[in-house]
Amino acid sequence: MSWLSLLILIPLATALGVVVTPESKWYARRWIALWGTGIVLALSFVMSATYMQAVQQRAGDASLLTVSKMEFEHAVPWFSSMGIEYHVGVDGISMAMIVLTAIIIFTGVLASWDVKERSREFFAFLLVLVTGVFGVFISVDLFLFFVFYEVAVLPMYLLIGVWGTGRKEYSAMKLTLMLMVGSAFVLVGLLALYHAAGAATFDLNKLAMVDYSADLQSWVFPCVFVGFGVLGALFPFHTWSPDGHASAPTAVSMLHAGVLMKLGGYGVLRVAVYLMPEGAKQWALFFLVLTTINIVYGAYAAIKQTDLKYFTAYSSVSHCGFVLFGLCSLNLMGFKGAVIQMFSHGIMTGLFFGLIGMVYGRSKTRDLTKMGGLSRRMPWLATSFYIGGLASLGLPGLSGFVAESTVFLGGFFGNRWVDSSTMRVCTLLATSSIVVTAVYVLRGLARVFQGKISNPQFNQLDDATVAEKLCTGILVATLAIVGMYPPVLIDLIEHAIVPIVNRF
Amino acid sequence: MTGFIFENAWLIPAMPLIAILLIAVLARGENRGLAGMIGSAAIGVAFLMTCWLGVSYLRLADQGAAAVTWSIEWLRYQDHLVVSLGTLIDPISLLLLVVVTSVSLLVHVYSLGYMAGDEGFSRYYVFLSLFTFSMLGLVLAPNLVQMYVFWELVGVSSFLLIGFYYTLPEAIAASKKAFIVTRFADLFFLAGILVLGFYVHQLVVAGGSAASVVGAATTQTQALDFATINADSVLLALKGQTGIFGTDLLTVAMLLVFVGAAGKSAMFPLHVWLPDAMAGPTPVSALIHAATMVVAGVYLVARMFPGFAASEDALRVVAAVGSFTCLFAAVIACTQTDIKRVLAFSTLSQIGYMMLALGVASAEHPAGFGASMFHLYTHAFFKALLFLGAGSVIHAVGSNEVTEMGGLRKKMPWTHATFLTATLAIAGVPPLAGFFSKDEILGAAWDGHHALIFGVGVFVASLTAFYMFRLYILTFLGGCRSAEAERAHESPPVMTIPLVVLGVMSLCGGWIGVSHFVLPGVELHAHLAVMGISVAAAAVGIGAAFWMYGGQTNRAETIARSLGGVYRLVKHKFYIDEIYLFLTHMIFRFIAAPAAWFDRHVVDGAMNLSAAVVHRFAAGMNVFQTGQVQTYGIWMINGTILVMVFLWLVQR
Amino acid sequence: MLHPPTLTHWLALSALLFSIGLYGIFTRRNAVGILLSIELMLNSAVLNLVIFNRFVASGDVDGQVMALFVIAVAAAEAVVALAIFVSFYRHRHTLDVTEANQICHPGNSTP
Amino acid sequence: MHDGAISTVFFYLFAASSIALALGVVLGRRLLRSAICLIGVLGSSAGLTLVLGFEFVAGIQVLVFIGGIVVMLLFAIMMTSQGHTFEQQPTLRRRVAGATVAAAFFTVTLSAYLNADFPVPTAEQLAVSHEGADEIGRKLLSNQGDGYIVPFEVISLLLLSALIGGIVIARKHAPEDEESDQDQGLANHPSDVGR
Repeated sequence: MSWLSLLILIPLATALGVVVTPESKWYARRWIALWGTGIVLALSFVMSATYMQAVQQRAGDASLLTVSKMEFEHAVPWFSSMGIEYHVGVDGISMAMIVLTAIIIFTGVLASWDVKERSREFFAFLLVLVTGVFGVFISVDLFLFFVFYEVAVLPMYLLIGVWGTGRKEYSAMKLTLMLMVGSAFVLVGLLALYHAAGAATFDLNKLAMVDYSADLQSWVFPCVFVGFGVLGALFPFHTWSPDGHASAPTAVSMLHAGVLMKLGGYGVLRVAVYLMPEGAKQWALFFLVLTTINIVYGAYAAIKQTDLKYFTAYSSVSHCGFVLFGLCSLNLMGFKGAVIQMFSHGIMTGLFFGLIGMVYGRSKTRDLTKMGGLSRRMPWLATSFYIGGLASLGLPGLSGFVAESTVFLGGFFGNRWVDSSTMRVCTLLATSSIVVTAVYVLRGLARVFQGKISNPQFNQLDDATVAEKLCTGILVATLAIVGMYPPVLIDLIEHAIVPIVNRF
Repeated sequence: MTGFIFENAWLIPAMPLIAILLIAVLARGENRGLAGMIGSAAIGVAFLMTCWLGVSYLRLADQGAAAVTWSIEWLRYQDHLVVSLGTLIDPISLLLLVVVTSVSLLVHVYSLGYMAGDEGFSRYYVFLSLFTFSMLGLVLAPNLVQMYVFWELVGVSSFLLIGFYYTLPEAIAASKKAFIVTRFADLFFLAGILVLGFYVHQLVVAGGSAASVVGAATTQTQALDFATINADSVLLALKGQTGIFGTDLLTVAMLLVFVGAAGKSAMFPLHVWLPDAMAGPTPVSALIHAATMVVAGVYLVARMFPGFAASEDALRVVAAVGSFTCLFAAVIACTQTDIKRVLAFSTLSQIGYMMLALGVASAEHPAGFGASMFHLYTHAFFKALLFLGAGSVIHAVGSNEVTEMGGLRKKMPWTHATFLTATLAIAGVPPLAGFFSKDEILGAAWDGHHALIFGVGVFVASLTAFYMFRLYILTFLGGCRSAEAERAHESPPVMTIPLVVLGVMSLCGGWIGVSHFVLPGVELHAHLAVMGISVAAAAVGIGAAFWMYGGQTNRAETIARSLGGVYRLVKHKFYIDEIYLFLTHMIFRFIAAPAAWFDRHVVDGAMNLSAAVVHRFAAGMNVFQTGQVQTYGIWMINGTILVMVFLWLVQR
Repeated sequence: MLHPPTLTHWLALSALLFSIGLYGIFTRRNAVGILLSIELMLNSAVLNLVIFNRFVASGDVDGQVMALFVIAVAAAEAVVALAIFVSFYRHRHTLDVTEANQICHPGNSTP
Repeated sequence: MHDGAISTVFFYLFAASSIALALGVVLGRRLLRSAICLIGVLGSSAGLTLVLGFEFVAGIQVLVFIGGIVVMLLFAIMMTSQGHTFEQQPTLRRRVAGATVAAAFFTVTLSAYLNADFPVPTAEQLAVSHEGADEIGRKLLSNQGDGYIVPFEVISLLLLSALIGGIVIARKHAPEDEESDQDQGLANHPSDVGR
């Protein structure tokens, strides 16, 4: 029994606990969910610390230069005839993602504190969803990885379709279908790799030992990249994201934009880039251009949005572009920046969607043109919103800057396989998005929080409750800690990135 | 450079940071009065420590020494690109430290009176402390990235303070404008960092292996440290590489950095945000938009001066932009009637002066460099004084328009006296502070044989004297032009004491040889001829002001009317705001709106189209789904039979 | 003279009965008619079992036991089918299976 | 009944009658008549079983199949037919398809039989007497390796659950509707209530 299995067992057990809570004690459910996710959060911190110790102990081990060393490994045969195992383990990248997920789900539960409608199913699905996400991050076996990936995608349909707002059925269907199509691409890629490696194992590190032919990589790489890219909001497959996020209930938006979209970047790094360096070299330019479009175009599209959630969703499209952009740089800083951006954007967008939910719960509107002057009534929420906004426009001292500057340097430094002037033009274009981001973030925030109170009803609104303060406080603190002292994150991920870079 | 205060120089910026935390914890609700005390006390401690640091530095045998006295690893990009947070102590950082802590202290104290009773009192002090922290961090930065980090942070604290009165539409608009315009400039700064980071990193890595370019490159050499970038060998190597548009790489990098500097220092054409920034509280304008933050651009250019000097083209651009802005802003200042706007344009003009001074310096004749720093230092005091004095007046009159003031000389004696001191100082009347620094700048231009720049400098000196005295006359002399002005009375001591302190500094600040401090060992000589010219220019300006506005005549209006269109053009600040507004609208209309439309209709449309195609196909397939179990049964049995027959055939 | 029936004769007879039942299943429109055809097929299955018991494993009784089970299952199936028909008829006033092609009939609130 | 000639005659007799009656079952358009035909088929089948020498099974066939199941089907027919016992003619396409399937099935099965290599019983094997009933009873209740006690119990459970299931399905749904249901009889369905 590995520690890691606890990460999927605890949410599952919590889901079970939520399900068996009698209807008369509905308020107990949120406490159960909070305790369960709180334990997971604590566990994730303990494991990160343990991981750091382990990394320091084996510093300088030359055999680990091109293979990701997993910690807390644990393998049990599953379908042994096909070489499929329940094989779990983590390296620094997945550790960072696990911490991110734990933070987001904990705060997500806090943000759903007042969900009363079918709260049994809501919390249960939420916890099942997060089980899938944890499962993806701890899987070493790619088949297991894929299974958990699907587990993570499916509850989303119900969560949006049932508890959502607006065109929820349409959005839920669109999101699920697009992600399913994406995962079909991924599956094709995985099976191709499995087959090429002799159809004996799905183990990531064993697959990594195989020398795939350039021809194979040249078609499998784009398959996997696009497949995961759909989840990572790769242009032009990002359109599920605005609709999906706009319709989803608060905690689901948080989890989805905060964590699930990161599965895309994570998958690209873990499967596409790690296993197929040759394919990456061939396709880097193409995807670099696509992600540049992502970044710039998402930012411009965000300017014109009037719905607060659409606004944030487009900003997510733009910011998730940085993740994929960094991955296309194919160098240490690019990868590092991408992983930091995954973490940073996860926290940031979790904060955004959490806050939007809280503001919407009070003002009953998400239309920017109908809001105004809310900071007088809700200073806490306004302050948190401003900090989130400043993080998203890359203000130093908050985590966004650490990520974006690393990605920019990575892009500018380029690599040997892509024409350097193209890389630089793309990088500068991507860099220019920080101005556009400033424009839309400041406009949006000014509309909502500054000026005179636009609607007399707003005079009755209250500031955040204790649960909401805790929720936003944790997220803001995380943004600030990573932003002010980046080594906490960089030390965690760097050792895991070096082997991937060394494969190039 | 050892000693407690050197190794713990980080304590200076840490003070305001501690103040922020204390204010956030202690000064809430009814206790918000505490915020001012905490903030002022913290910055007071920082000021004392700066004095200690300064005294320790002056005691050093090695004058002009520069050293990073403390640093911690902050952001590790990759080898040779590790960013540390540290404190770089050298003459210019020390000079800026003194300026920032002293002006900030005075503004903190002044605000105790000015902001008293405002409901956002503790918020105000949090922002102010945040600004001071960021500015101190910027000043002490030993590498480009730390510079950029705090550069952005001062930008955001400026944004927060401009938008302090968040219910006023013009304050909101001004704060956004300030942030976005400077952000736009910072983009170029960032690009400059990327360029320098890449190429210097290349040199450092090559130097580590072949010991060719960077002689002493070790594993500790970081590409983005100023020490590395400013090394002669690196600059030479950069100058040797070609950049874009037929220039060398060094020039490209330096120009990119300069755009960033120009944005923060509000050089033409990125100056548009500064006049609007006056929507913030007046002490903020004094601290941020006059004395400290806006000179950050000058400081950046000074920090990277070896690079600018090595690439002569970049320096020429600095000089050109500086002198143009200096002239341009002075002209506009002559026509404005909002007291803070006049001061804002005067700030623009004076910063242009500093840039101009940097532009005329060179590696061989660094006099302009010293003069620029000198002017930065004196300007900080008299401009802060002017703003605080203006604040005092606005506080009393309740309006920004000089047309509603007048005759305040008797009613506000302390304010009047200190304001007059500052006006004389900025006009360059000996022996006040402005005279010495301005004279050094003109002297440097003269020595460098930059005749045109010298001419512009003299003309602007005259214009400065003119518009400042115009302002002074309209505000303090003559009769009261409004009821509020009649009722005006002197501000409380907590506001006038800082004015007096600053007045003393404006009076005596020029007697300190800042240039010698900044450029030890460089021989600087005074030019009597230049001094004469500058004093004459000031006298002409003052005379003109009294001639036009002194009596009860309306000569000013007559002249304005006779100038007609030209006057209107200047009065409307050459319509540059309108041009920007137009461009912004164009971007919104022709990029943002089409992008949003494209996304909704083309990209999403394509997705919906593919869904519709599948749906159509499914509807076609639906014909087979009759819902009749019998039909299914027929197909099933038929299929089974066919499979059996097939298997049978295969087996045979 | 009639040829004495061999195993093949017997099996052909049962297969023919089964095929006739199959035809009935596909062509009857009344649900009870379909049930009749199913009984026919079950009957042919019973026959098959006893035939094999007789001709292939004549020492054992397993074929007969199976035949008994089939009969029991047929009885159970008839009971349930009958109940469904009654219920269906009560809702729709017909037993025509071509009408029964939707799970949720419009205008029929789900109980 | 092992006498060769007699059993041959009976075989052909029962075979002919069962085929003819089976055709009657599927082709007749009157349900009641079909049901009567089915009784005939089942009876013939019982006869055939008797020809094979399995008296016990034959008896059960008559008792359960004819006496139980078909009678129940007759009830069903009575309960659901409101005079128009004529069933509509299936479409030609359906008939052709059904006939094709049936014919194909028959062909495939028969060819499989013809190609199969069944062990041909020897004369003395065929002559083994089958004192069926007691042997069957022992086998059904034996828990030895070749016993059928478990399936036997399962079948009994199945019958019980079919019984209960039948009651549940056929009973009227909402308990509070019972009174009005009784008034309107079978022709009532829940949405009618309260009109």
